[in-house]
Amino acid sequence: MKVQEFTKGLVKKNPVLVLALGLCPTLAITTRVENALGMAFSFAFVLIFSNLLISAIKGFIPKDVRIPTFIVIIASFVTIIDLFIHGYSPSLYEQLGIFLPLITVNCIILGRAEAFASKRPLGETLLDTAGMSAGFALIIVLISGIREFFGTGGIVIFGHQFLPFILSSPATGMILPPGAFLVMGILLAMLKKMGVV
Amino acid sequence: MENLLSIVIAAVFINNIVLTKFLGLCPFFGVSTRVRNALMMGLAVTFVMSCASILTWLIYEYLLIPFEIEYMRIVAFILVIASFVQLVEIVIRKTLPDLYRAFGIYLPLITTNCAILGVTLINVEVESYSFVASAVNGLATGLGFSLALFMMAGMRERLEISEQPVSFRGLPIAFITASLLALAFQGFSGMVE
Amino acid sequence: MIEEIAVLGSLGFFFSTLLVVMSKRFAVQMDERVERVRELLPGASCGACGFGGCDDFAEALVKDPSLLGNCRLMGADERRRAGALLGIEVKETWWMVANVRCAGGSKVLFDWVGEKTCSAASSLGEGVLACKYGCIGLGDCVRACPFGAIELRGNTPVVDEDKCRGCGLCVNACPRGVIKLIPKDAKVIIRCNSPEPGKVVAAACPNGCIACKLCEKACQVGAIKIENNLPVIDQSLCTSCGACVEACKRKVLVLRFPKPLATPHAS
Amino acid sequence: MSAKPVVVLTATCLVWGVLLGITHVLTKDKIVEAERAEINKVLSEIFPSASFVEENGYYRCIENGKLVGYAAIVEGAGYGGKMKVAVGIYVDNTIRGVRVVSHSETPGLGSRVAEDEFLKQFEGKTLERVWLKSDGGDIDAITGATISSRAVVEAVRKGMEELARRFSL
Repeated sequence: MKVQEFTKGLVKKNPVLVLALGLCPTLAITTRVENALGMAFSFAFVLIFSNLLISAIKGFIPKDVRIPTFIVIIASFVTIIDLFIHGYSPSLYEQLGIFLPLITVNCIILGRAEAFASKRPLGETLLDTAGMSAGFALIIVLISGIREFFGTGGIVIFGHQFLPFILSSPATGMILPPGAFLVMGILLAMLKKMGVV
Repeated sequence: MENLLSIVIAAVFINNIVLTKFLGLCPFFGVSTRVRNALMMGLAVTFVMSCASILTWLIYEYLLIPFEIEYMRIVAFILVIASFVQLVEIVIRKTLPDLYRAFGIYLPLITTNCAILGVTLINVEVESYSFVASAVNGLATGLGFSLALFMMAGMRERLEISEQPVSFRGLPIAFITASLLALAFQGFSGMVE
Repeated sequence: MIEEIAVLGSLGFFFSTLLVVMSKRFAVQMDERVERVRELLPGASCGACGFGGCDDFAEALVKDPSLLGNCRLMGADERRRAGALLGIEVKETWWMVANVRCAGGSKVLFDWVGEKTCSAASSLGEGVLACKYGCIGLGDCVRACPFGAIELRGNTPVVDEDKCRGCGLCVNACPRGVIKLIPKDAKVIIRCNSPEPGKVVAAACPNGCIACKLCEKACQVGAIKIENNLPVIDQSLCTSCGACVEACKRKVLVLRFPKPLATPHAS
Repeated sequence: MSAKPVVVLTATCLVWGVLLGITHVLTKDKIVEAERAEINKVLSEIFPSASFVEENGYYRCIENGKLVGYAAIVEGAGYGGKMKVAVGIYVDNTIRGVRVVSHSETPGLGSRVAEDEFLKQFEGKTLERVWLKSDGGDIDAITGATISSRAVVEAVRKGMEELARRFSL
């Protein structure tokens, strides 16, 4: 049963595709694969540590202040990662922009904290959050790959070229909001057709 | 001081928080199946957004800046928003029970609504508005959110009873509708200086 | 360094005291019996009990326990536990279940390309079918049922009687009144909804009742009468012998329990 | 009135206040350093071998000991939102170079104002010539992105006026 806790986050209970959570960052920062990697890393850091802490001290939190306490813990982890990214890679900080602080209210984190971490033991929470962040990372890298390739013609990660610029006039619409919704819609439909979702 | 009208038009149409800034998508897709629910959610979000904008601006101006701990804005703002939403829920449940029953279930949802924290951060950080401007921006963004939610709900109700491929039913078709809506709203961009 | 602690600490302290004080001052005296009763209710808020959902119904129940019978959706033991909680003795009542009074098969006048709902299809002129009272089969009843008790087979709805709780939402959803609630122990049911005279029904649909009165003659106990061109069955007289079902050439009548049922003792 | 909730939330806030304070101290100078590095990178594109002395937001550019020019980073309002432009001028108030530091213009359209081909036109111009061709100046806007082009022009003008006033050129 233990491993299943991890793998369910990847596909069967993928936070974005199945639970339809965390849509805001998924659509907003997936204009470049580099951003997606940065977001995936910081998201995983916050999700795993905050849920672990919540699961550890879930016994002591009285009902009246449950949500404010959870949120202070999550927000503090986000502030820590925010400061570190601001200090160590300003370009990524510029790209992620407002969506870095918004990890605090990312529906997945508080959702998992409320639904899972505040009820289940530490070990399971670790597996669950690791699975969830892996699932989240998987989907946002996939979407940003599609959008960047079609939107700018090629994929550039940390400076070096992955796919050659074969598209002479790229569909810049892909990088704009309508393109984001469209890619997500078609992707969900395909996955539904393949019976994955 | 930014002229207020241009803020309102910008917040509702041009950079509509849902369709161009991608904030508040989880409730946007979750609640937009019924027009009645959408209106209720829109009202609740507009109310909380305006109050939150005022509260957070005051805290930023008179607590964070004097102590030079602006970086703490995330923790301070979200603590204020979460407590404020919980307070509203407690007060409404006692004083207006039927209003509470009408949109009670949406209140806890609002705390995790990215749009609320998003607006408060935009007010103080990205746009650095004055007090009145950020209050007006909070209200206008709430109206923008409700407008997008309302239109989406109208369309999705019609979609439910129209013919569409099986694999597109539900969320996929909702996303494609949202993409068309975003395309339409993009026509507004560049309208205000 | 101290500023962070001071500001965050004071914010936390201020809001937590505010929350505790407010939750005390604005505590809603929920009668805990209402809450316990609410848990026993199915929670579908279908409105069949005549209240605005299970929350209203729970509050009303605590004030007047005899309303318990109104809720058809409760399981037998939940009803007994709720009765015990409210201090009344619970009588088991036979339930109602939905019955689709149309076998389909009416000629189709035109191909409907508009919105796929029965109410839309039946609003244009006299509706899509030659028979003005027949089921259109676009599933308004299926969408209305909170328990998924009705499915469309071909384009005629079929009721799954275990899931059906007789809440009546499908009856209101059907624009042509094809669905009626019948007692669960009804022995013979009819599958036509058209009060038109025989000639009109014969022209429109092969399975419709043309009021030929064969069933009336076949029944020894006189349990079946033709009223308004449709058979009406008195379920208490009927011994479910099936004579009328054989007599009917158009298979309008259906025997629900082929082997004769011991007369039900309404305890 | 049970004080447990009050204690718990305040304690959490205090604990996290301490932890955040520590992280802030650790990263504070790193952030300032990173920001200065960003600015130096941009300005050195305009004055390749100069060093920069900051005077509350405005920079003197010194090349091997000699004052060569001034530079400033100005904020403008583009088509998609805020835009930061760096302006470098010689001592004689003619433009040495212009760079777009950050912008949120529509990719593929407005974003072309950040390319050299558009920015090259500013070099060597004086304040009076810095207008769009359609407004009587020497800068021709990028087709289809007039709002973005005008935003850059206005930002450059604002920068030059500020520098002129501050260093009384």
